[in-house]
Amino acid sequence: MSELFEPKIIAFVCTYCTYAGADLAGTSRLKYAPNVRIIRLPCTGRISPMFILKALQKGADGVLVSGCHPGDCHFTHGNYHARRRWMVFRSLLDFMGIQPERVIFSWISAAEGGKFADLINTVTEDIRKLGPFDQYKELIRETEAPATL
Amino acid sequence: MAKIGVFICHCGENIASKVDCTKLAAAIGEHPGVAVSVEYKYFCSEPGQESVKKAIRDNNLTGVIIAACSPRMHEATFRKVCAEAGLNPYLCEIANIREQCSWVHTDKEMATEKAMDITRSMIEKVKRNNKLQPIEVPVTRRALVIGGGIAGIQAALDIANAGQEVVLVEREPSLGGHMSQLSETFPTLDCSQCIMTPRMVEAAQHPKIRLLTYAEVEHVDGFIGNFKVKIRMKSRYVDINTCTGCGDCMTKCPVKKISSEFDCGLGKRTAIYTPFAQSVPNIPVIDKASCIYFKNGKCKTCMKSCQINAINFDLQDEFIDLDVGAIVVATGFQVQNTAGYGEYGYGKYPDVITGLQFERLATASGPTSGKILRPSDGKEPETVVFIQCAGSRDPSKGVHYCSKICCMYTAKHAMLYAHKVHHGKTHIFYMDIRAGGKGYDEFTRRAIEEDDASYVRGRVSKVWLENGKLMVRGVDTLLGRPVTIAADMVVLATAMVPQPNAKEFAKTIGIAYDEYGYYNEAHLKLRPVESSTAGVFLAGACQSPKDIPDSVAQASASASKVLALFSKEKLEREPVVATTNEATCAGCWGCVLACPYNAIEQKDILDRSGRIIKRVASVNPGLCQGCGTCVTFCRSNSIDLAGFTDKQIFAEVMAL
Amino acid sequence: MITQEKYRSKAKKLLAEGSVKMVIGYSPGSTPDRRRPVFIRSFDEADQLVLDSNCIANLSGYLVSEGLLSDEKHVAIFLRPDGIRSINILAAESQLNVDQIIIFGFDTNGNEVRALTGEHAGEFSEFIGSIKEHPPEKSRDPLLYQIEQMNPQERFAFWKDEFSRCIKCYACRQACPMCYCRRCIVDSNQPQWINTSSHTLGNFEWNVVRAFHLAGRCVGCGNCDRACPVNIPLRLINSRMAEEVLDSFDHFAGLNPAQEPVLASFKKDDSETFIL
Amino acid sequence: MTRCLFSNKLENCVTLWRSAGYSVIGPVRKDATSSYAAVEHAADFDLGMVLPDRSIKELFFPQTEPMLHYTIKQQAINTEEFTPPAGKRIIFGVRPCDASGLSIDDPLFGWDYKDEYWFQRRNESVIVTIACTKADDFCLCTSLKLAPDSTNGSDILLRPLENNNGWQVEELTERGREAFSAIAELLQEASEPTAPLAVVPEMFNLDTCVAWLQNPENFESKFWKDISMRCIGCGSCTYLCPTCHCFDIQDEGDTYSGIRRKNWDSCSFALFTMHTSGHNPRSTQSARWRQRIMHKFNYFPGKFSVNSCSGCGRCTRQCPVDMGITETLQKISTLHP
Repeated sequence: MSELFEPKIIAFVCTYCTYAGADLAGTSRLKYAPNVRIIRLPCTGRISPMFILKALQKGADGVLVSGCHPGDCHFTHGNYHARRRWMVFRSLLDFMGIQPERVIFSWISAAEGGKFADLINTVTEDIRKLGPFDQYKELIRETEAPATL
Repeated sequence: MAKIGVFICHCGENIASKVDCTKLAAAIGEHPGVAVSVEYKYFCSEPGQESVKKAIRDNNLTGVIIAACSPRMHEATFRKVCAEAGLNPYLCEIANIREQCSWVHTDKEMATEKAMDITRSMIEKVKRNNKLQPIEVPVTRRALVIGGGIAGIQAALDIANAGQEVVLVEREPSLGGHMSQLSETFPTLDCSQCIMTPRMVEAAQHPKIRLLTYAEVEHVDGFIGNFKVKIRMKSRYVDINTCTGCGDCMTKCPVKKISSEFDCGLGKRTAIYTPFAQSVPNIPVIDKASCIYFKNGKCKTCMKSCQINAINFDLQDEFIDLDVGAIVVATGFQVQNTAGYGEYGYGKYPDVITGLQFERLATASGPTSGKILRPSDGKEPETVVFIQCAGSRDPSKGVHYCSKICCMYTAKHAMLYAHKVHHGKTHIFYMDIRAGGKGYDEFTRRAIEEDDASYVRGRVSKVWLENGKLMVRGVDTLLGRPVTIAADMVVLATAMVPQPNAKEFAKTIGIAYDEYGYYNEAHLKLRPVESSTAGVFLAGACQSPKDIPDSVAQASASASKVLALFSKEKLEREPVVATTNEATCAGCWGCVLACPYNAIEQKDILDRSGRIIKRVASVNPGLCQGCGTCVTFCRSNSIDLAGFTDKQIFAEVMAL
Repeated sequence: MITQEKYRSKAKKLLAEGSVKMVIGYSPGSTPDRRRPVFIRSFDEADQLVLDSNCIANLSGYLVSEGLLSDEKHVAIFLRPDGIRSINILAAESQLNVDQIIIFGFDTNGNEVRALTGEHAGEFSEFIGSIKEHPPEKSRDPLLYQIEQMNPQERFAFWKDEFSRCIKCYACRQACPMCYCRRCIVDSNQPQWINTSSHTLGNFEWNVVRAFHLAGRCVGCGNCDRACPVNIPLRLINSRMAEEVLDSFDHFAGLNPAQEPVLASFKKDDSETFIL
Repeated sequence: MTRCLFSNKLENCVTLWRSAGYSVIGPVRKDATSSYAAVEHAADFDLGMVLPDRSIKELFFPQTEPMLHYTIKQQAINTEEFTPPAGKRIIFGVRPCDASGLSIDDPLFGWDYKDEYWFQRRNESVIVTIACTKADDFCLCTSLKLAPDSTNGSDILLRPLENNNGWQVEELTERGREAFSAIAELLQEASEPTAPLAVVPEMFNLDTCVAWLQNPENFESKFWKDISMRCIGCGSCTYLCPTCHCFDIQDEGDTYSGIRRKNWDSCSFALFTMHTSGHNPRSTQSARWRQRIMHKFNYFPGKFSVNSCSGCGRCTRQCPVDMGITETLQKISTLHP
């Protein structure tokens, strides 16, 4: 029996909603998979597509991006801007051959600790099924290899 | 070289039971740049805090990581600890290994792994933290209130009564707004003028209020605590300081047949006029478009009639520049133009009128001295049909929303009519009766039960004239059949819509608005009286349809926000603000568009001779709220956000 | 030839009367089928101008060369419809003032060249709107369909292969009228978001980020694609992004000089079916 | 009678070379581009093209080359160097201009510090050049005092036979002789005539150009601005050039470890000479183009007595705005020195 694949997932979240939702999951003592590493940003508007690329470069098998529900943004419309960028970036990644299942977007409010825990579990499970992102890791390995010719 | 101190908190058993803190401290001790890596039972306790301070001093630490509970718990605590130990408080970061690690995981090994990652990532961030200083913004303790209706007056009085200066600007010749046009007010049926006029006078005479009527805000610059406002004083052609308000000029004016705006066209006024008898100030203005002198260069009858020579046809508009610290926007609403409802015959049949016109008919000081008379022949109508939602909740007419006040005022109209015309009959076509509010539902019940208002649930399809009667064709959806009522008068409960120039005016003051032109609050639920721009507050129907109690409540809320702002000489703000790199900015202004707070301005870079070399974006730290939306937009990476810089986030990711 | 003569004499007239300081156009190149950009400053040089179906390059990028328009004088330029769209975007992004630009608009069909009606960018808005509504037939690259048919692994492999060739010469960026930044993000090294080395990872990051920066701004002029010395089909990525912003936000880049940049604006009811 | 290699023996050659421990490289067309790349079979060669899109230089000086690997632990940094790949190789079907390019860069890489990455590959590579019978509008070797059958930089020169069925073999160096001794059994003595060489017209008088460039007064000439106005500052000419050799050292890595790499760089880029202060001594594209021409035909020959151009014409052939060395030198040759 092969060992269970533990995917590496990096999450970028806004501090006002999703980070607070993750805290709520903690104070409610909900249990979820330990595969996600969270980076806290002030707002989804601050989350650059560049972050996603760097997460992949660090060997992430999946990336999660999450913030306040539309209309609830602490900064009134940072998340509306983010939504447009994600729409475009997501379709770009798809066109480049990066499965949309590896880059997940969600709205999680400060009250949705349960949703946060559930989502982490689902995403971890989904990415575990997809397997490691070998194709990208091959690119990373290539950068570490000596010249061939 | 960085000397980072990492303080790993057990939080009793809360962390230590799921994260092997000893192992964590040992692993973190190996991390590049870490000088101290220690664990302790409760770092938030007094001895815990002291040990952090001591470590900072003894090791000359350049940054501190507290690996403990969420930053939302104790970030402020430990920043203060750092400051007390002589370290800039912004060189402290929290690694959240409780809420987001020990509390949510069961496998100790994996939780420890995760805690290591979280801590390492924060170490790499804190290495790149900058010594930030809180931003101090001086506050000019003077408020500008725009709009002299009930909301504006209330806000102005509340602020002034607390001892702060207020400048109250009204664009019409008199204070009063829409409320001064009303007859009685629901749900108590007290006379609008009776409760309004004392407030108007109080505002005008208040030593802390500077009243500027017939004036408009031309330009607003600056930011919270420091607005610079330019106000245009429209010329009245009457010297406001000499005029005694005797009214001789109005009596003598030969142009008497101008349709009165205040009376909604039901009454007449002269070319030199005050909008209504109780105007505040009671000083007339000359309507340049109707005045014979301005048209033909001859007349000046008013000037001759004025015994104190207060009239001067050469007066010009003047401009006043003001420094204010806060702005209350209370610019109100307007009644929707009913011309869009051709089927109701408004404009075609004189006896089809709006609700506001009905108010004028019902007012004792109105054109009919309070008698309900038909505009066409001055006869008393015996059957009146009221049509609710004549505009509101009608997407086909562009108004999706409920105007909120129409159900109540229509019930009031039916009652007023019943009280004045005892044999009269009222029919009210309605979609729903929305009577939420203190005493409101009881009020509509009274209209039905005591004043015999006949409510018909359904829409009206057509109004036409037949044998001197207005035939109202509608449907009674409860009975499921069409009805036709022969009426003597039809009253339309027209929608409340934003002022015609609402959107342009929002741009002038720099606040956000919705698709209709209603001004947006910073947060619909939690910050309902603040606009999206810091230091600008909202009151009354400029934000959304409101009745008098709501408008007054919001005005007082705005006033309290202003007073809170004025309670200190300087504002202190978190230094999480964006800055631009002027050398690399390409001047595409995407950030200007993306900024929710209008905090980014265009700045000219000049050479020594004053010639513009290039234009770049520049962030006003007084306005910036630190969301970072601009940073992400910038293609050339020419904006960064203090506290969440590109370098910091990059390092956080690269440490994972 | 008729169009060429028409514009030659118009160029001469404008230069002679001093109403433009320069005409940016095409002149014969080093082989019979090559055309090279030329900058005509006096009317006696105007006979160098040629206009035929080989005039393909989008010249609008030259307008934002440092200092060219800062004297507020007028410049005339030969532009195809995509070039006019570029001008509109540059104007919307405050990189130039359209009033300073006299457009010699043209389009080709096979070997036939026809002049477009209008002189200033704003006058072409209706025409550009008609391109949005009725895109030319067969304008979609067949390779796009092929790539869409692939599964993600195959697509990734396809692009990996393409990008492995990239030599990071940045010809795509330099040839693009939209790449006017004073400092490109790839040249920003604190932090170094995009690996500058031309290993496949660095190449992948570069090309993805460039495509994202062009989303909603690319007009599909093909300058990058033609400039690429190793023939990476960059047009495919950019046209896929153009389709995306058109489908999602009804945004057709360069419709008029006042168009709001698609990624600096939003609608509250923008689609979000993909967000959990 | 001369020694000839016939095309039908080429596959056997490849097999023999490979079994003798050589890796075999040659012009290959893959996807939309052509370059010198490793092959397993003679059929993989594309010997019909004028010359590959990409020059031979990347086989000796790759576009990105890892130099060392570093790791950081606490305050200590450990490094470990990469060495260039070892192993003999035969590069077959090289164009004379590409081979010349290698010999042009030899003194540069060996001048003060001997670049081990370059020389190890040079010492282990056998350059088997085929003289050109075809040229296109962009070829300009003759203008650079080279020819379609120049032997600079080559270990073997092959002259195509008239019937296009093989080549006359001319062994130029010991390394070449050694490589061809491995296939001696496949070579035949024959007296077939060779095909006529490609005709490459001379486009300008190089001496006139060099004289103009050497005149200090011309450094500030308006000519530079006029000729380079349409230059968009991309690096394709420098990156495709067989002799351009500028590089940059980059560290790529994270908190814990990283790699120092040697990457191509280009004098066409504004960033190339940008100072940390923001000042750029070559602030305009015309200054950058002038530098490229001056470097190739004035400074480089001043130091190494050879022009830094072998006349392959790739700069013009691939230029997105149809510029290049040919046009510039043609125009200079018409100017007064």
